[in-house]
Formats: sequence, structure tokens, C-alpha cells
Amino acid sequence: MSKKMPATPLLDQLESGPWPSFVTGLKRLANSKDARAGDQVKSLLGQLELSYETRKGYWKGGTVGVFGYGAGVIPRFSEVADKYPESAEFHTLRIMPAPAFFYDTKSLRDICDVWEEHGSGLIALHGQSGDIMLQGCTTDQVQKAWDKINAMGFDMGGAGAGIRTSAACVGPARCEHACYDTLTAMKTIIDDFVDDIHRPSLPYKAKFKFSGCANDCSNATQRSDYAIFGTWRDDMVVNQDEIKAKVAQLGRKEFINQVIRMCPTQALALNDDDTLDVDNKSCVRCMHCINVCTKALSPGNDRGITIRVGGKRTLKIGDLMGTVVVPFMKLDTEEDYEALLELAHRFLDFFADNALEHERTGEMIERIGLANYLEGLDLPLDLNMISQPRTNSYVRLDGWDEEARKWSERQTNAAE
Amino acid sequence: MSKKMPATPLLDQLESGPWPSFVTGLKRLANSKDARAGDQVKSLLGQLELSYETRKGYWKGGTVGVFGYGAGVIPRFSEVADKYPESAEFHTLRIMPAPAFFYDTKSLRDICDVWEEHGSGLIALHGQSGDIMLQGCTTDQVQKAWDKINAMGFDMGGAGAGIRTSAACVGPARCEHACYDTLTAMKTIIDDFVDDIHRPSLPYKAKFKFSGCANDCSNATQRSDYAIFGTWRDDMVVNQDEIKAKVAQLGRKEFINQVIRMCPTQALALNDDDTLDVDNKSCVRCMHCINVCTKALSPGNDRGITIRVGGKRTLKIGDLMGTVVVPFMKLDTEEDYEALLELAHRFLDFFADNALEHERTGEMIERIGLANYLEGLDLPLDLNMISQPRTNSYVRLDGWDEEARKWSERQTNAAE
Amino acid sequence: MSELRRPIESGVPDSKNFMHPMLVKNYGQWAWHDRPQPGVLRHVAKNGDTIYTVKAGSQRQLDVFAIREICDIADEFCEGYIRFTVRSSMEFMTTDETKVAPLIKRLEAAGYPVGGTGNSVGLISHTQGWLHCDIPGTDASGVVKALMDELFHEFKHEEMPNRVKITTSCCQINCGGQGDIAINVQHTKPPVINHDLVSMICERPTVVARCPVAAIRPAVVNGKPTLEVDEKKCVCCGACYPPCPPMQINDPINSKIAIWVGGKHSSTRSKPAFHKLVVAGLPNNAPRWPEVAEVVKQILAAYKQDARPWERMNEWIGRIGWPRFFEMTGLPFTKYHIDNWRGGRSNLNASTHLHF
Amino acid sequence: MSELRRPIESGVPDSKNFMHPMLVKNYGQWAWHDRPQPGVLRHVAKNGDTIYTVKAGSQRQLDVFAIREICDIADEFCEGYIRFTVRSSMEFMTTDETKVAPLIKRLEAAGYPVGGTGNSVGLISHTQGWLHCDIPGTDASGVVKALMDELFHEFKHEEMPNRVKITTSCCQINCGGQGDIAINVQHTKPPVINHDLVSMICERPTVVARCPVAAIRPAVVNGKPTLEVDEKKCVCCGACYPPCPPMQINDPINSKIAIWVGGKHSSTRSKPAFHKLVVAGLPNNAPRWPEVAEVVKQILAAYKQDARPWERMNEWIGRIGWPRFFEMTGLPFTKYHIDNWRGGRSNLNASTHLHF
Ligand code: SRM
Ligand code: SRM
Ligand code: SRM
Ligand code: SRM
Ligand code: SF4
Ligand code: SF4
Ligand code: SF4
Ligand code: SF4
Ligand code: SF4
Ligand code: SF4
Ligand code: SF4
Ligand code: SF4
Repeated sequence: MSKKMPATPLLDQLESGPWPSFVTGLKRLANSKDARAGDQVKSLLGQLELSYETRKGYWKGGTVGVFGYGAGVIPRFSEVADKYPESAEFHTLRIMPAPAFFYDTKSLRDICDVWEEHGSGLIALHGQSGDIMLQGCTTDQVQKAWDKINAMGFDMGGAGAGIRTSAACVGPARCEHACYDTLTAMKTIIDDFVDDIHRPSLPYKAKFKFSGCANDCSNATQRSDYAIFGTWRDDMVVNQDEIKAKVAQLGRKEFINQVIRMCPTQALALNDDDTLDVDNKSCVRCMHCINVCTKALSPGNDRGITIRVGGKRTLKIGDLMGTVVVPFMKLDTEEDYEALLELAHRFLDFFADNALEHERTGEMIERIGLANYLEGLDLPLDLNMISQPRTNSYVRLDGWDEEARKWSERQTNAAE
Repeated sequence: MSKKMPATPLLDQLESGPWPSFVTGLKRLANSKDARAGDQVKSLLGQLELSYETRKGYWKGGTVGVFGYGAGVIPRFSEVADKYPESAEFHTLRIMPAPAFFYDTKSLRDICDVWEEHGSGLIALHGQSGDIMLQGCTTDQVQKAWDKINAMGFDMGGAGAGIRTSAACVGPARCEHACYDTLTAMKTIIDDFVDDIHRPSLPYKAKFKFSGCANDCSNATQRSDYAIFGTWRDDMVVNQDEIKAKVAQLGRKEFINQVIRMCPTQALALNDDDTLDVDNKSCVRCMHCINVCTKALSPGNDRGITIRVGGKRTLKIGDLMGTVVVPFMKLDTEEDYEALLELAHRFLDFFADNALEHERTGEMIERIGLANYLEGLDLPLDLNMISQPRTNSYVRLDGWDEEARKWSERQTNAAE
Repeated sequence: MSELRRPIESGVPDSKNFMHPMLVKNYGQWAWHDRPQPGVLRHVAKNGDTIYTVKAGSQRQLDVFAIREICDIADEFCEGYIRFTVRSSMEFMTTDETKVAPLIKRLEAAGYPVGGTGNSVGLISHTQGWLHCDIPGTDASGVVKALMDELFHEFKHEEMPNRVKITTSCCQINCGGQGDIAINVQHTKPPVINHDLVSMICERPTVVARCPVAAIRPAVVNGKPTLEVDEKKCVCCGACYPPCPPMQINDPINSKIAIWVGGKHSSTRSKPAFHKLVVAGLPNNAPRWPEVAEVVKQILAAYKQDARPWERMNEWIGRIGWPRFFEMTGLPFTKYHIDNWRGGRSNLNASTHLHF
Repeated sequence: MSELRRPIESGVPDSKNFMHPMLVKNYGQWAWHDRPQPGVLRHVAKNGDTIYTVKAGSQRQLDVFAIREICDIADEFCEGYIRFTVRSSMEFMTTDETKVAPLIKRLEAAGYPVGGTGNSVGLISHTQGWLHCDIPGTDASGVVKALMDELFHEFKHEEMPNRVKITTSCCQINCGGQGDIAINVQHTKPPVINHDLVSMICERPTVVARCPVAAIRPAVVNGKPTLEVDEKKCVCCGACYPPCPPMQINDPINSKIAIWVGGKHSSTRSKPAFHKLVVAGLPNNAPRWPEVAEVVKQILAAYKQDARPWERMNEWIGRIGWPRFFEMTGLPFTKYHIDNWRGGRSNLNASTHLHF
């Protein structure tokens, strides 16, 4: 006979209102015919209600995993298992979805079936890093659930001090702004690092994220150690007829206000005949005017990627945004992809060799200085890496001539 | 018989070219009929030529002053007096000119006469801080020169760890942008601090500067510890006919480019009838549009001052710009001036009590934090003091409710 | 237990296997898009091919029954394809314009609000909270649900000046990241140490190293090695708690909620920005956090009323100035708003740019 | 020696005693101004009163003969009044438009170039150098003279996009302050210590405290207390030299010249900005510093050619980007340009704003 539904007067208040309610979902699971999962979720509801009452959490970590991998399961043991025994264990399996979270219904249904059989039936689509999170598994079911999910063609995501599950924006699949193939880039890189995902042995976590343009729909800027953005080097593409149509639609004053005036570098001017005067040298590829005039403007044709390194959240020294380390790189041919992979490995090798324990890439760069980081990686200096040169004269310049010579040589070689 | 003119092949090269040459001036002095001064400058030319040859300076400091004052003379003794004995002593008297460097020719000529008699005849108009610098005095002539200059109505300027000579932009005397009386403000404050100028006993130097608007013609921003700027609180004054004339003059596109597009906060829009649409709430009083349209635009009528504190050059922690400590204060009536004086004394008292030795105001604030500085001065918090609130969550917030209450009370009181 | 099986290290699945055929066909060939109505995107390819996307909210923490119903809908209208966004919204795509209206009807009937596109308030980023994390100061699913109920209209309509990205985080670690509005736990008292447990279960040097202000030092209590906290230095960040749970930072009263605004990842127009503190000290008032909802709505109302088209939260405040933002929202300004963290000087006003 | 006299502590003289009567009359009543020609300002008061200002350069280090000639000119054309600007230019004012041309003629005949108004290159800020300072790495008067010769045309014409403020400083202390272009000494080797003198004349704790990077420590050499410098740490700033001249920092070869650009005090349009390093390692090549002049002219040429009306140096580079600035000027970019001082991270490009 199955367990009684706990009283959840506080949680019940989350069933009112128009937004879909996870409480209703949990109750559906609790009432489901699968007695094991049902009891587990009833118990979970009891513990969660207790948290709402006391305003405290009751989970602790531990060690649970699957055979062959060192990460990917987030173990949760209840501190109030005496009161809520069926949810004493409530582990999460992190599973990597296809880039940009594409599914056919068949796969989704298959996942549901597995998770109904071996887990609680609760699935988060998706975690903030990008995992399918199968939540609520007892220790004894973890391997079973995993075996089936893995057999379906899905692999385990990251956790701990290793490479983490990645995320890419929808990119070329359905976005006209995409300046490179975010989906393929993510798959290529992450597939190459599966070992570092599954057997974490880095100083600390490391995340890649992929956004097809400066709009950064994957939140790569501050939420990934290695952030890859699409951009272009040549002139943006302008359809002057569509510009005129846009001016007509918004009115002159408003077009000036919304487009001309909002360009961060004053790269745009409106001609007296209502065509657009684009100063491409001043344009910083911010996407704004293109966003406003989706029909009239597009990124240029010489597209590629920019890599920014070091983004992360606040721990220890304060939030960091990724800063530019590779201003431009083509990403079209197989060789381009190989070059990117080679670079990604250099990033991670340097991180593995030089970061302190629990130090993220951005913190390491802050500690050693960007110039040393570049030197360590053998990456060429580029002016797009800085927003401005140093403003402080406290610097030792013995090596100036030698460094200046290096630059000039590079310039000459590039010109040849 | 007077000394022979030294050979100055290097300095002679500074007599060619169209710009007026100080070398020619020095030679005029060297050849002047006053044998004492002439020999001194000949000797000086010799030492200077040596510096040009060896690329090294040959002066050292020492202690020289006038009776009753502890500062104002910059002593210079030559390290190569054996070779150039007549310029063994070459002290500078720093003398405060009228605010904004106004002179009648009578006073200037009188100063020249004194300096020809007691000094080298070399006068710098003016030092970077704003002093008349009477340069090249022997120790025995210092008091004599000073007595005469002082008798003319001029007083000694600052040096050492005290209040320094100040500077004000030309302001209301000849500038339509002046939002307060820079000249009177400077005289009022500095006169009140003469004791701290003449008998320096602060932790370190302290400079006031006065600019009548955000254009900052006195370089107050980074070159003064206490920087006073003019601004306004109400709407700017617009003459729409003159705007139309300006649009006609520049052409529409160019007017948009030079005025609308360059406003830092997008506070301006051009109406379809070529009048200007000013969003005064967004305007940050930067002066740009007013500078471009001198006839059409002017600061508002509710004018006053903004005080920024802590600007200085690089020593120890790096350059600092003054940051806003008093966003707005009227400066019209006698009471307003008294309030300003009272505040200036609070600034300096706090500095005297709390700065470490050789620490400037900006370094002190950096060390103790702006919030503590404001509290110490009993100055009210104001949002114009920050460019944005904190971005880091590492802060202890036990006192939040109390601080929030204080703010609300102030708001209520202000509204009443 | 079943026999142990070597994992198939297959990595990341290939999206093209899960993509609507029209997307595969026009991969990289899209020309432009617009939004025929809130919740609906139309993307047109260079060859004229068109696909409609209907975007719907979800509770993220989905039960298999909900997912199956979603699949039913995707089977009925979208040839069996569905995608999720980085914010856990759902996207239903069809090439058939006539299916858009019935699809919307079907979704809303099933309880999934259609919206979240363009200049609306999108789905709030969702973290773990009391449901699963080991260190949460509050819940996540409940906070998101309670707030989305309040912001329902703004999700379904495009009435904001630009997209609004709200994030929540159930502890100061902030897995939700930067947001136009970020609702984060902020502890206000130093951790209370359970000395018996410290000596038993904590790797002490690790904990000491984790403190951003070096407030933790080794100590001996009752003859056992433990830790102590310099309460004057401690900034109550809770960073010592994950590696050492006996450093109890969570507290039903003193773990408060703070609201930050103006975070931005995009480099669109302005450079990316961190979010900035606006209110702290809000009670952790489960199950519906009314005080938090109130402030969020106040902020959104001011933004909606005053910002110009395309201005993100941060850009709007930059233009009108922080004084006016505090005035419009009626929030208190305190000394805590003045940044005093490393490099905080750059958040002071080192100019004569003033807002009156 | 004359009998000692108590000073009259009169403070600051009253400007009104020295002001052209037309300025006194219209004090605070000016309405607008324009520039009829380079070097000439016309200020018009609300009541229509007009005053013309003719602006001329000077060598700042003036001999009494020069000053007397200047007074003669002021007597002849300006009713006996003259003022100096904060940059040591001279301003001759007259209410009589017909006097402007003869006044200009007279000034130029006397060797004082008329110009420096509006969007010209103004007089270079002038410091002490070998002529008077006790710590200079180079001269000041000579540098200014040599450069103004080269920039003569730009002083006399308004052909720049906006005002150009050039500063020079004869040591790293930089009494010349921030500039659109700042020409500053930059030492490249640690101080060479004269140990005998240190023990004799230096207050050692003061010197130790002056070092920004804590590179100085007390030491004993030949049994005498002295100082030593950790050469790995030392940034060769020379800050120890003024309080302790035996810490010889100046060196005919290794005291080089660096050029910085983009400093700005005004809050006009953009917020104030510090100048930024562009070139270092230039030789201290007295008496005419041709290498320095070359670089300054290169920078000015690029600015003149490419910047838009009203863009200050810093704003122009901000718009076109530092890559293009270095490209246009042909200057080398090195690892030294990457800021590594405290807070230097904020000078890295934390965005996807890129210039190609
Ligand atoms: C599950 C998830 C929240 C969610 O509900 O979506 C999550 C949950 C946790 N995060 Fe996170 N983080 C999650 C995305 C993030 C993100 C966002 C992102 O990846 O885009 C961030 C900010 C970006 C970053 O990486 O800095 C993030 C920054 C952190 C940090 C702060 C790291 C820092 O250097 O500042 C920690 C603490 C730590 O690493 O020591 C942390 C730690 C944790 C831990 C492991 C707490 C702990 O230390 O015990 C949480 C486990 C909860 C659980 O029970 O599953 N989590 N965490 C997200 C991962 C799901 C997934 O795999 O898809
Ligand atoms: C004379 C003058 C340069 C000139 O030729 O115009 C000058 C000359 C000296 N300055 Fe200066 N400074 C002069 C204006 C400045 C300015 C500009 C200003 O006041 O607007 C600054 C930058 C702003 C500031 O105050 O920070 C300036 C920043 C310094 C500093 C750096 C202070 C710092 O905190 O970074 C020092 C060194 C020190 O104070 O220890 C310094 C020190 C000196 C000393 C006293 C050198 C020393 O320590 O022995 C120089 C004496 C030279 C002499 O022989 O007369 N001088 N000094 C200027 C004063 C003339 C006058 O009274 O009118
Ligand atoms: C579907 C999604 C990408 C994905 O792979 O999942 C997406 C899709 C689009 N984004 Fe985005 N963005 C998506 C998350 C984001 C995020 C990240 C986030 O939401 O956490 C950002 C960065 C936020 C930040 O700055 O912190 C983001 C910043 C933008 C911007 C820049 C906005 C700005 O002005 O700053 C644009 C440009 C625009 O609005 O035209 C944009 C534009 C777009 C366009 C119009 C691109 C296109 O041409 O197709 C897409 C239509 C979205 C819509 O619903 O109106 N998208 N977009 C994400 C939907 C999230 C959601 O459920 O609401
Ligand atoms: C005379 C003087 C003030 C004084 O009391 O001595 C002065 C006078 C004027 N300044 Fe200035 N400025 C004077 C030094 C400055 C300085 C400081 C300096 O030169 O060291 C600055 C700040 C520099 C900086 O940012 O570092 C300065 C920044 C401005 C600006 C803002 C420019 C900008 O766009 O950033 C304006 C506005 C404008 O150009 O219309 C301005 C405008 C003016 C106007 C047009 C104001 C007026 O309406 O009368 C004056 C005409 C000047 C001309 O010759 O064209 N003045 N002006 C100074 C002349 C110095 C010289 O000999 O060249
Ligand atoms: S980041 Fe750019 S390319 Fe990617 S979905 Fe967003 S707008 Fe499209
Ligand atoms: S993409 Fe951005 S920077 Fe470039 S022109 Fe458009 S608005 Fe300006
Ligand atoms: S600072 Fe303003 S008021 Fe003073 S002279 Fe310059 S422009 Fe005029
Ligand atoms: S003064 Fe400056 S901020 Fe104000 S409207 Fe004019 S340009 Fe804009
Ligand atoms: S924000 Fe904190 S409590 Fe919430 S999931 Fe992340 S680590 Fe856990
Ligand atoms: S709460 Fe934060 S600041 Fe306080 S002791 Fe723990 S880690 Fe240190
Ligand atoms: S810059 Fe240096 S050398 Fe020149 S006057 Fe100032 S302190 Fe002396
Ligand atoms: S030169 Fe500067 S860094 Fe070197 S020892 Fe002297 S004060 Fe320190």
C-alpha cells in the first residue's frame, strides 16, 4: 500500500496563479501509479514543505557515481531522512543534450520512460549550464538509469573540477545573425574533451559557451571561462531600400533616435536622402543596428570567431567577464576547426599546469597578468585585447626595444 | 668687469625656429647692464649647457625662506658651483597672482623692476599650480625681493605640506559658460587659508582649483585635491531660432552628427522642424551642445557648484580623478560663501587629522573608503557621488534597515 | 544489481538529428525575422522559406506527465520536434502559418503561457534551491513560480523597452548569473560554527583558502582543532559553507534577499555590465515572497514607463542616472551602495556628469 | 641685510583691480562668443557690448625685457591690461575691432605668435627641468621650445578636430599633468645607490615608505646603515629619488622619454580620462628631441586627418579603436601596453566590441 500524501499547506499556495506549477507536477508524480517513485516524491514534498516552514535546506552531498566515470552525478542525501525516509537519496544525473536543446519527441518520451522506471520522474529542462537534469534517483538506480540513457545515445554531463557541460545559442539553425556554426563548434570541442568531463582532474571547473554574435544569447560573457562569439571583419551588408522603408516606418526623428543615436561608436549617420552612411572602421560589431533593422542590415561576409577568456561568478576576487584573447579566427574549414581544437587544448593545458587549486581561469589570469598568459600560450598580442593601453607609469621598460622589434617584425611578415 | 659669456653650442640650437626662445631671453639677461644678475645668468647658462651635454640636472634643495613664513621659496643650490659659481644659488619665489592671471601693466613692470634689482630677471608666468615664479635669487636677496613684492600687494604662494596656490578659470570675467564666480570663490577660500599656505603643517600638499563649468579650463579634475565646478540644476536655456540657424549653417546631417549624436546621454533629438528636443532629465551638464551652439544654448538659471575631492598625480597608488562629494550647492549669497568656507575647513581638518604622512586626500579616501569619509565629514549621501552602485556582493549588511531608515527620514524631511 | 557496463563515451548528440527538417534545409541560410505577435517569431530564409516559432513558458522542473503532454502537442503541430531555449522556454516550430493560432490555443489550454519573445519579460532563470541544492538560502522553483505569476502579463506581452532578463539565485554563489534584475540571497550574519563537526568533517586549509577576505583562521576549541571567524572582517558571503557545512551560514531570519539590477551579457550597444545592488534586507518570505515581487514590479514599472525602445535596464539607468532611478522606484540609498570592494573606486563618479 | 619685516598676509589679489574695464562692466553678463579668425576671440555681452581677445604664445620663462615689451604692447592696444591663461598664453583684449589686425601685426613682429584658440594645438604645458628642478630627467623649457617650433603651424591655425592639450614633464612625477598628448620622462633602470650618501643624508623610513611597490628595504653596507633595492620588483619610477637623492635614478641613457595620449580633464561629452601609454624608449635627445617631435607629429597628423569635429584625442581613438590608432601612427604595440597595475583589468577588453 502506498504512502499517504503529506500535508503541504505552504507548497499548495504555489499551485494558485497562472504560471505552470512545479508543485502540481510533483503531486502528479507523487500520485503516479509507480509506487516507488510516488513514495519518493511524497516524501520529497514533505521535506520541501519543511524547508518552506523552517526556511532551511536539508540536503547534503556525498559520493555517488557510475562505473567508468568520475563525475556527472550530483549526490543528495537528506538530513531529515528519519522523517522523510523515501527521499533519503535524491541524486541528479546530468546528461548532455544536443547543442541548442533540440529534441524529437521520441527521444524525450524515451527519456521520460527511463526516468519513470528508475527515478522520480522529475526532469529539469535544463540546468543553467545546459544539462538535462534527471533529478531524484536512489543510489541503487543510478547505474541502471544511466545505462539506458547512455544506450539511447546520450552521454553524461560535467561536474566537479573538470570541463563542464556547454551551451550554444540556436545559431545557424534558426538565426540570421549567426556568424559561425555554434552547434558544430560546441560539439567539436566538447566531444574532444569528453575525458576531462568524465574524469575531472583540472584545478577547478572550466566552461565553454558559444554565441553566434555579440548579442550573446548563451550568456557566454560572464558565465563561461572560454567564451566563443561570432563576428565579422569586413563591412556590414546594407540594403538601402529596406533602410528607406525603415525610416519611413519609424519616422525620421525616431529612426535617428533608435538607430543613429544609439550606435555606441557613432558609426552611423543618416544621409539626407534617408539612406544610411555606415563608417565600418568605427563599427564595433555590437549588433544593435542590425537587430533593429533585421531586413536592411546584416553582418558582413568575412565571418569568424572571437574568443574571450576568464568569465565567471564572484567567488574569491569578484565577478569576471571574459576578456578578448583571440580577436578573430576563421571557422569554416576542417583546418580551422583543428586549429580551434588545438587552441582549446592549449588553454586547458595551461590552466591545468598553472592554476592553483580551486582557481578558475579568470582568477589565474588576474594573478599572473594577461601578458604572461599570452606568452605562456604563445598567442600573439593584439590591440583588440585591450580597451585601452596602460594608464599608469609604474612599469619596468628595460625590454622595450626588443618588444618593439618583435612587433615590427610581425607587422612586416604579415604585410609580406 | 663682468663675466664672459659661456659657449653654449647646444642651447644656441634653441634660438632657431619661430617660437619665442627662452635662451634668447636668458642671453638678454646675461648681457644686461646689471652685472650681478648678468653674471648669475651667464653662470646659469653654463650650468644649463652642461646639463644639455651630460643630460643630467645639477640642482639640489636646501632651506631658504622669508621671515614669518614657513614656505613659498624653492631653494636651489648648484652641485657644480665650483664651475659655475655665480649661479651657486638660484632660488624661486612663488607669488600668488590675482585669480585668472589678470594684470595691469603697471604691476607687471613693478614686479620686473624688483626682480631685476634683486633677482636674475627671469620670471615664469606662471607655474603649473598658478604661481608667479620669480626664478633665480641668491639667499641674501630673498628677503629684500620679498619685502618689495609684498609691499606691492602680492603675497607668497604655497609649497611643502600645506595648502597650495590655486587657479581659477577666467570664468564670469569673460566667459559666458561660467556657472559661478570662480574668481571670487578662489579668493574667498584661499584668503581664508593663508595660514596653511604660509605655515604648512598638513600631512601633505592640498590644492584647490576652480572651473566655472564642466569644460574644466583650470584642470581641476586630476590636478587638485579639492575641485570646484560650476553646473546647473534646472533646464538649459534654448533659443530655437538660433538652433534653426545652426542647423542651416551645418546642414541637417552634420548637425545631427556633431550635436545629437555626440551627446553622451542621448538627451537631444532633432525635431522634424529643425528645432531641438532637449530631455533635461537625461542631460548630465557636460557642456558639449552648449559649446557647439554658443548662441543657441546656455546653462540653466539655477546655477551652483559641484565639489569633487581627491584628484592628484600618480605617486604611490596611481593617478586619481576627483570624485563627487558635494553634487550641488548654491554659491550666490554671503551665507552660501560662508557655508563653502565652513565646508572647506571641514575638508582640511579631516585631512589633517586622518591622513598619513605624505598621503594626499585622494589616497586617504581610497584607504578609508568614501562612505567613511562622508560619515567623518558629516556629509549627506547622494546618488550623484557614484557612477553606479556596488557590483560585488562581498559586503556586510547587518545595518541595512537602520541605514534605509535614515535615508527615508531624510527624504521625508526634504519633502516637507 | 545489473552487471557493470563500460559507458559509451559518445559526447554531445548531433542537433541535426533532432531538428525540424526546415531548419536542416536552411541551416545557416536565414535572412531575417520578425514577430507577428508576442510569443511568435517568423524566420525567413534567403530562399523565402519561412518557419514560425511559438514560444511558451515552462516550470523547468518538469514531471514526465507534463513532458509527455508537451510531446503530444509537438507531434500534433510540429512534426514531432521541439526545442528548449537557454532560459527553459519551449519553442514549437511549424512551417504552416495556419497552425500558429491553434497551436497557441492548445498550449495555453494545457497551461503553458505563450510569450517571452522580443521586448517582454522572459522566463526567470531557475536554479536548485531547497529542492536539491546542499547550500541554498532559499528556494528556486518557488521563487520563480511566485514571480512569474506576478509577471504573467509582462511575459505574454511585448510592452517593455527591450528584453528583460531576470535571474534568481538561492545563495550568494549565484548560479543564476547576471541579470537585468537579479534576485539573490544575501546573508547578513557571519557563519555560526559547529566546532564538533568542523574537527570531524572539514578539510580546514581548504576552507581557510576559500574566504575572500581572509577572515577564517585555525583555532582550538575544547582541545580539538577547529576554525574561528573574525567577525569584523567577515562579509557573510557563505563561501566557507560549501566546503565546510558546519560553518552554518543559512539562517531563517538573517539570510535575506537582495535585488540587483543592470547586469548584461550582450555587447549590444553598451559593453557588458555587472548587476548592481539596489535593495537588500528583504525577508525570505516563502512561499510567495511578496516583498520581493513588490520591488521587482516597482522596478519594472519604472523601466516600462520611462525607458526608450531598445534600452536595456542598465542603459536606461545610465541615461536617466541612478538618482532618478532611486527616486522613481522609491528605494533607499545607503552607504552600502558605495562600492568598497577592490577596484570599487571605478564605481565612484569621477566626472562632472551629474543628473538633476 | 635689511631689518626683518613681518609679512603682510594679504592673500590673493583682487582680479577686478587688474581687469579691463569692459570685463568689469560685463562681469557675469557674457552671452556668447565666437572666433572671427584663429587667435582671436569675440565675446559678446547680453547688452551687446563686445570685447576682442587676441591670444599669443609665450616662452613662459620670460625675461624682464620681454615682459616690458609685452607691457608696451598692452599699453598701446589694450588700455594697459593683459592676462595670462592657465597654459601661459597671453591674452590681449580690446573693445575696438579695428585694433585687432594691428595688434596681431605688432605681436608677431615682436616674435609672439598669435593663435592657440579653439581647435588648434595650444601652448605646451611647461615645467622646470634642468633649469630649476632638483630631480629632472630632462629639460622642460627646451622641450617646449623645440616642439612648439615644430607645431608652429598648428598653433596658428585651427585645423585640428578639437583643442589639443599637450603636456610635458621632466620626470615621472609629471607636474605637467594629463594631456591629449603627454611627453614624460620614463626611467628604465632601477636607481643606482650611493651608499655612503644614504647613510649620511637620507631619512630612511621615509624613503622606504615612498616606494609604490615596496622594493626598498633597509640594509647595511660596509657597516653603515643604508638601503637596498629589490631590482626584480622595482618599477623605476624614481619616487625614492626626491626624498633621497643618493638613489640616483637619472641616467643620460636609461632615462628615456615616453609618450602618452588621450588624457582629458574636461567632462565634455565623455568623462575625464587618464592618458595612456603609446610609445616609450625614445632617447632624451637634447637640445631638440627630434625623435619625440617625430612621434608627436605622427600622432597629430593621424588625429587631424581622421577625427571628426569636436572629438578630443581620446574620443577619436575610442571611436576608431586602438588597433587603428596604432596602425595609422605605425607605432609598435607591446606587452607593456597591457595594464598590469592595480585595477588594470578594467583596461582589458571585456566585451565583444571589436575594431577591424
Ligand atoms: C544545477 C545548477 C543550477 C540549476 O539549477 O540550474 C548549479 C548548481 C550548483 N552550483 Fe552552480 N549550478 C549551475 C550553473 C552555474 C552557473 C551558470 C552557468 O553555468 O552558466 C554558474 C555561474 C558561472 C560560473 O561558472 O561561474 C554557477 C556558479 C557556481 C559557483 C560559483 C563559481 C565561482 O567561481 O564563482 C559554485 C560554487 C563553486 O564552484 O565552488 C557553484 C556550485 C554549485 C553547486 C555544486 C553547489 C555546491 O557547491 O555544492 C550546486 C549543485 C546544486 C545541485 O544540487 O544540483 N556554482 N553555477 C547549474 C548547473 C546545471 C547544469 O549542469 O546544467
Ligand atoms: C614648479 C612646478 C612646475 C612648473 O614649472 O610649473 C612644480 C615643480 C615641482 N613639483 Fe610639482 N610642480 C608644479 C605643479 C604640479 C602639478 C600641477 C598643478 O598643480 O596643477 C602637479 C600635478 C597635480 C598634483 O598635485 O598631484 C604636480 C605634482 C607633483 C608631485 C606629485 C604629487 C603626487 O601626489 O603624485 C610632486 C612630488 C611630491 O609631491 O612628492 C611634485 C614635486 C615638485 C617639486 C617640488 C620636485 C621635488 O619634489 O623636489 C618641483 C619643484 C621644482 C622647482 O624647482 O621649482 N609635484 N606639481 C609647478 C608648481 C608651480 C607653481 O607653484 O605654480
Ligand atoms: C532562443 C534564444 C537563444 C537560444 O539558443 O535559446 C534567443 C533567441 C533570440 N535572441 Fe536572444 N535568445 C535567447 C537568450 C538570450 C540571452 C540569454 C538569456 O536569456 O539568458 C541574451 C543575453 C542577455 C544579457 O545581455 O544578459 C540574449 C540577448 C539577445 C539580444 C541582445 C539584447 C540587447 O539589446 O542587449 C538580441 C537582439 C534583439 O533583441 O534583437 C537577441 C535576439 C534574439 C533573436 C531575435 C535572434 C534571432 O534573430 O532569431 C532570437 C529571438 C528571441 C525571441 O524570443 O524574441 N537576443 N538572448 C534565447 C531565448 C531565451 C528565452 O527563453 O527567453
Ligand atoms: C583661456 C582659458 C581659461 C583660462 O582661464 O586661462 C580657456 C578659455 C576658453 N576655453 Fe578652455 N580655456 C583654457 C584652458 C582649458 C583647459 C586646460 C588647459 O588648457 O590646460 C581645458 C581642459 C583640457 C582637458 O580636458 O584636459 C579646457 C577645456 C575647454 C573646453 C572643453 C574641450 C573639450 O571638448 O573637451 C572648451 C569647450 C569648447 O572648446 O568650446 C573650452 C572653451 C573655452 C572658451 C571657448 C570658453 C569661452 O566661452 O570663453 C574659451 C576660449 C578659449 C580659446 O582660446 O579658444 N575649454 N580649456 C585657457 C586657455 C589655455 C590656453 O592658453 O590654451
Ligand atoms: S547569439 Fe546571435 S547568433 Fe546566437 S541566437 Fe542570439 S542573436 Fe542569434
Ligand atoms: S553594429 Fe553596432 S557599432 Fe556597428 S554600426 Fe551598428 S550600432 Fe554601430
Ligand atoms: S571652465 Fe567653463 S566657465 Fe571656466 S573658462 Fe572654461 S568654459 Fe568658461
Ligand atoms: S549638455 Fe551635454 S549631456 Fe546635456 S544635452 Fe548637451 S550634450 Fe547632452
Ligand atoms: S545558487 Fe547556490 S543554492 Fe542555488 S543552486 Fe547555485 S549553489 Fe545551490
Ligand atoms: S562567510 Fe565568507 S567572509 Fe565570512 S568567514 Fe565565511 S568565507 Fe569568510
Ligand atoms: S616634472 Fe619632475 S622634474 Fe619636472 S618640475 Fe615636476 S618634479 Fe621637477
Ligand atoms: S625607483 Fe620607484 S620602484 Fe624603484 S625603488 Fe625607487 S621608489 Fe621603488
